[in-house]
Amino acid sequence: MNTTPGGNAENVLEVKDLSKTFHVSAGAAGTKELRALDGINLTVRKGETLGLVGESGCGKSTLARTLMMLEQPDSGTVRFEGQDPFGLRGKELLKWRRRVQMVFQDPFASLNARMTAGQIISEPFATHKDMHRGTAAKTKRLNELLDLVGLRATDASKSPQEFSGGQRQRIGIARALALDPDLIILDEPVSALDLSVQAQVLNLLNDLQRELGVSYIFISHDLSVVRHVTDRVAVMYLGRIIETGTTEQVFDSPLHPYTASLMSASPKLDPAQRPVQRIVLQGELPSPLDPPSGCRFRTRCWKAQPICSAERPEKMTRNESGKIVLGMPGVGLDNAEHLAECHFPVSNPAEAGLVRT
Amino acid sequence: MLTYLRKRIISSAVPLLVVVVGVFALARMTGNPAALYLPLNATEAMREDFAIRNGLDQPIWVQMAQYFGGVLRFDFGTSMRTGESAADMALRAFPATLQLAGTTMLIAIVLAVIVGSAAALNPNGILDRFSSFVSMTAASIPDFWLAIVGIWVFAITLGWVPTSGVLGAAAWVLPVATLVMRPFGTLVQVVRGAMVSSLSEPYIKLARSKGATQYRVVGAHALRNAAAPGLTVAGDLTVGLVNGAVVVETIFGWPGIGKLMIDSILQRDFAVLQACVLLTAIAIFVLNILIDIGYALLDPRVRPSAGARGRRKARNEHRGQNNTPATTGTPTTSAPVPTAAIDA
Amino acid sequence: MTQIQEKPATQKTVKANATQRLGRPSMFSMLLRDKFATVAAVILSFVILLAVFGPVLMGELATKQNLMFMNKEPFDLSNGWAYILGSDSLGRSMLARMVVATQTTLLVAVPAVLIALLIGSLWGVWAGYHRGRRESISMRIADIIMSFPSLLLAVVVLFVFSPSAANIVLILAITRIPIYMRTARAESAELQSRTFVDAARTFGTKPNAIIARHVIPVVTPTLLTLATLEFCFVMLAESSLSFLGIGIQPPDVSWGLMVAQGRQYLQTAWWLSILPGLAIVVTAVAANMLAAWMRIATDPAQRWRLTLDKQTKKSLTTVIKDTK
Amino acid sequence: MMTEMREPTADKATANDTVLEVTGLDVDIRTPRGTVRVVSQVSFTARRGRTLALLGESGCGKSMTAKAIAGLLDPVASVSAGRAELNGVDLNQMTAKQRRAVAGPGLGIVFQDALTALNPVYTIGAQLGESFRIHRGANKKQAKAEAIDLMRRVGIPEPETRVNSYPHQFSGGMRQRILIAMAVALSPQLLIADEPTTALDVTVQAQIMALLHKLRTEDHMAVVLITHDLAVVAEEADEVCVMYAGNVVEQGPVDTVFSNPTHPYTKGLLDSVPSDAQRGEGLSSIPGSPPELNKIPSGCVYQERCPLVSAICREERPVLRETGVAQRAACHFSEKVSSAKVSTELANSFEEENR
Repeated sequence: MNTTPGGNAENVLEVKDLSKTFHVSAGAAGTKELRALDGINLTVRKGETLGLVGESGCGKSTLARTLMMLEQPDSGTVRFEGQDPFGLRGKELLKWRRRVQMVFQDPFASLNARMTAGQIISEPFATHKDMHRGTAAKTKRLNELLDLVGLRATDASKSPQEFSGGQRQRIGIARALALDPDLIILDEPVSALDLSVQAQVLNLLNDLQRELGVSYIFISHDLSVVRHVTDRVAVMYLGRIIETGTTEQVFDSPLHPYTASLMSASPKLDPAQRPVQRIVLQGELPSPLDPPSGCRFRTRCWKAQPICSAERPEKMTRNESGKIVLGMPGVGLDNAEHLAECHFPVSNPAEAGLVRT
Repeated sequence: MLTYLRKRIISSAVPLLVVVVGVFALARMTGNPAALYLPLNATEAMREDFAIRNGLDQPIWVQMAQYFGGVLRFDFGTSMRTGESAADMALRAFPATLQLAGTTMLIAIVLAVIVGSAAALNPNGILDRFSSFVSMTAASIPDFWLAIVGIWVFAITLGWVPTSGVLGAAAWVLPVATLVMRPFGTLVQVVRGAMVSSLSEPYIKLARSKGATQYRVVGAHALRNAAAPGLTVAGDLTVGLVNGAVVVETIFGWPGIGKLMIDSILQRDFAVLQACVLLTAIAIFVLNILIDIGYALLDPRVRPSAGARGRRKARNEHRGQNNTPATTGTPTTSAPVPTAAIDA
Repeated sequence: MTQIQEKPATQKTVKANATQRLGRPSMFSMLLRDKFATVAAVILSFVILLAVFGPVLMGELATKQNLMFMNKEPFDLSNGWAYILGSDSLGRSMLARMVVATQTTLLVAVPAVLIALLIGSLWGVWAGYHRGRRESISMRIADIIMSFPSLLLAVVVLFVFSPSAANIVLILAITRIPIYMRTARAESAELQSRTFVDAARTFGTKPNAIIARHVIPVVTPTLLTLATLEFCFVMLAESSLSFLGIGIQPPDVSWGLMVAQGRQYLQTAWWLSILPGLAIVVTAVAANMLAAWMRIATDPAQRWRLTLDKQTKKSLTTVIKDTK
Repeated sequence: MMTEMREPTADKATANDTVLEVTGLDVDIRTPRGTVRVVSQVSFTARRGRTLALLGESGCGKSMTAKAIAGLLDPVASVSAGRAELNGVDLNQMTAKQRRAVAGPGLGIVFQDALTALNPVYTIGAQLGESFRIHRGANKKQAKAEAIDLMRRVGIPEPETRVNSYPHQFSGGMRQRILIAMAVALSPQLLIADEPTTALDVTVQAQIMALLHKLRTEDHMAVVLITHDLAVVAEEADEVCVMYAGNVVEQGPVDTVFSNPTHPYTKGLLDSVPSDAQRGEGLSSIPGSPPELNKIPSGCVYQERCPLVSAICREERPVLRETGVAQRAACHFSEKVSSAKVSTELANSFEEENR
């Protein structure tokens, strides 16, 4: 499935060089710059689930909030089915809002305890009055949504405290579906849930995608969940996307050393999947207030060379025969599926001790 | 630390200036005080002369410029009533109020910390009920009525203490007792609340896991964390104390700055009024700075290295938490039973 | 063996829980549960009735001077029910004057609290929600007002603009606005960062709609509780002003004024000061207790305490006792 | 930088290296609505140099069990039955003074969320040194020196300067190292780690797990690891106790239990973990959610969610009985569990019926 460069009917969302800087006051020295997003490039295809993986502080949530227009980016473009939402105002903006919705991590904090489940799910209709005119239409739609997420019509009058974590997350999902969106951003949707309930919600999300054809951006730090749910994956580190590709490519033969260390570090239930040698990164995540020059991972990378601190690495990929192809500036590599930003990428999985030979 | 101090002085100098200018303008609007000081049959000429002598004939902003010019040279103008320099009168009266307020706050803080901590340690115990009862009554009794009842009982019927004046320790008992009720009532609830919340924090479990004795857990770990919110509220209460002082000084004839201010208002003695207001405002301004420094000492998170935002955030958190006046729970339902996690 | 030790108490409260699920237990039933709050509510309603109907009933009794009855002892029925509380230095009935004073005191305290509540809360919620410069400027203004003793400010202002009831209400309201503003700001700032508010933003809800739907319902109970507490504080402030001679001016009468006038007769006629003062204290304590009850009744996390019937309350106190 | 994968210590468990013996532990919580049993008849043994995992979802009583052993229960909770013998001495019978004497030298505990577990107003040096001041009467200077050694031992860079910093000046990973340092300060025989890495990222988690492993072998401590993460148990623990609604439903060596589970709940959990095998299709999920602790049914605690439920399960609560080599489970039909791919087919039918 190749993607032709430039706007493409097949892409729900295209993000080019998106950057966002926060000004943080740091003691007496006035304010300091925190580059939360530093040139993000991202595409989401119709009906696809794109995974967004990274540790805390890498900017996943800031990216989600910016895509939902809760934060104003400094530079870069966002194309939503060819339309730039940041240029819209008033009515037009409101119309666009229906097409992208969000599900939040904490099932307890994302629902207002003083409203009933029915009111919470139909809250979006209060702002989009033209969607379902009249109470009859609203109740019909409400019952549809409750059924879609596996809740009963009688649950509408209950208040959030009377539901379990899993059920509350279903209410959050129903609210996100209320305006019939094309894209839903799932910000760590199952991280706060217990294992047994997690599986139920993941199945629900899967069924909804098959039934409604909605695309997902699935943000998570839990690699086993991402591996199970996503079609493509983007790995973030300190505000930059350092590797993207299909889930198999990124999980089984990672190009970037950081991705390799992530795959190796996470504990595995199945002994066969455990790495021969586990890569344990030294040191701590550098502070985003003054990120390392050149490649941001160089301070913790075991393959770092002087060039890594001098220049920011170009995008590169691995061609069919497994050889590393370096993208020269200007030579577009956009048609390649599996990309990473590194001067000395991981040549093959065995090198990172990933595969038990 | 210095940059932090410099910033702090600038940011609270503004309220000081506003208050002084405000009072200056307001006082001038009460019309011409000549009627008070000159005999009724004073001729027009005498009124003219009085106005010129006191510079009242100038337009208001000229008077203000003259006044503030004088202030820079520590000349606060002279009292129309006694002819003395306003600054001397204010400075002479100030120590009396300072001592009164100081002793009262000291007693209030010490008692509040002891009673508050004890109340937090055994919820619904006698001390807990006593402290919520005291803070309830303290917030409900007007201090002037309390003073009068005090005089009626202790001075008149029992005759243990003089009805007014400053001489001898006995003279201090009633004024301080009247003044201490309100700050103690509020502070004891704040300390109790802060202790209850800090005792439920995980670092208390950590301290216990190291085998620390109850004394060390409460004294070193819990109390130190409860001190910061207490300090913020103590600051606000001291400002409130000046209110109380005005009334108490009037009743007990205490030669404080509060009484001087009321007298100078009633007799429209502008210079003295402004001097008193300026002195009180400066005192409160200095007090706020001391509280901020004390706060930074107590809670390292708000130290300059934590950045101004951290500092304001931490302080607002505490102020937001504790600024509702005397939180008075009725004795029976105030017990902080932790709602069990399994509450259906 | 069954897992939980069923005690008769729990069966009864299971029924109580059932009512809870049908809809919140009515405020009234919760009021009756707490005997302190019931007493407080009765006293306050009596005071309000007195304020509304009192002056009409008393007619001119409060102002009729009767030189025969100067400084009469209270509680001696010989000279008729009008002098049950004794008489003042001009022979006027204390009972009648105190009833008329109730109206003046409430006419000052209630509007002052309402004005301060309205302005302070809306300003605080608005500042808390939008944060940034608007919040810091509003907080600086609040600090200015709070950084100066309110009584002195009132004294200065009232002296400049003759001390009429309207002026007193205005000055008392202005000096108490920061109290509501601080609480409203703190709560609104915390609420605006909550996830369910973010959710509302994602489907395009306007800030004012968010404030109305999510912030105000949460902030209102806390502010109402604060207002009841403030009513007591403002009443005390008014009586202090009257005591200092700059509050209510004769021929009007207020409890504070009566205490001031009775001061010189303390040796001979103690009741002139003590009785009106007592009226202030009783009303203030009632307001305080009602505020304490409201704090619990309006807080969903604490509300269960008020739904317990006597039986469970006994087991609650045993739970507390042996936690020591 | 690359560390060899740890093989679980397979040496035979000898009697004399039993550090902690817990038998029939019951913990009750008093609420205004009656007393609720949150831990019921829990028994296990922690041996020197080995890690025992208490595995279960939230609300299963694993943390409550740990707090009961460490004597850190909230006032409303209390141990109502059972013994917890540390080196032969029953902790539950100890007086407060004896308890304090053993807290530190005998038993250490690592909490989950380092941000709230460290006292924000004291320096790290003071808090690390506190154990030495309490138990060894060290003065301020000695305590600080000990603190610096401890910081170096757990891998905190430049300990000499950072000893005077405050908790909010450290990252999540560093704070967790400080908590671990505090727990092992007086090299206790038993270390209880309550979800030590749940709040941490994957790469930092690997560092902390490696550190815990190093310290366990160096001081040959017995470790009780509380967690809900099956993968962490698979890699770090030697034995496991699977807990559900306050009861131990299965226990035994990790490899045996995970490769051949004999309780439907363990089986259901293992199948709920998204692993490579079922990429894309639906996960076999356990229907419903854990019961609230004051509504635990009589009979088997898992009956409401179990695909094998039948009449006997509703009346009689199964007792832990031998179901494999050193493996025990509390189920009337444990032999039926390991044969079929139990949770998927029956679970779906179960879900239809209860929808």
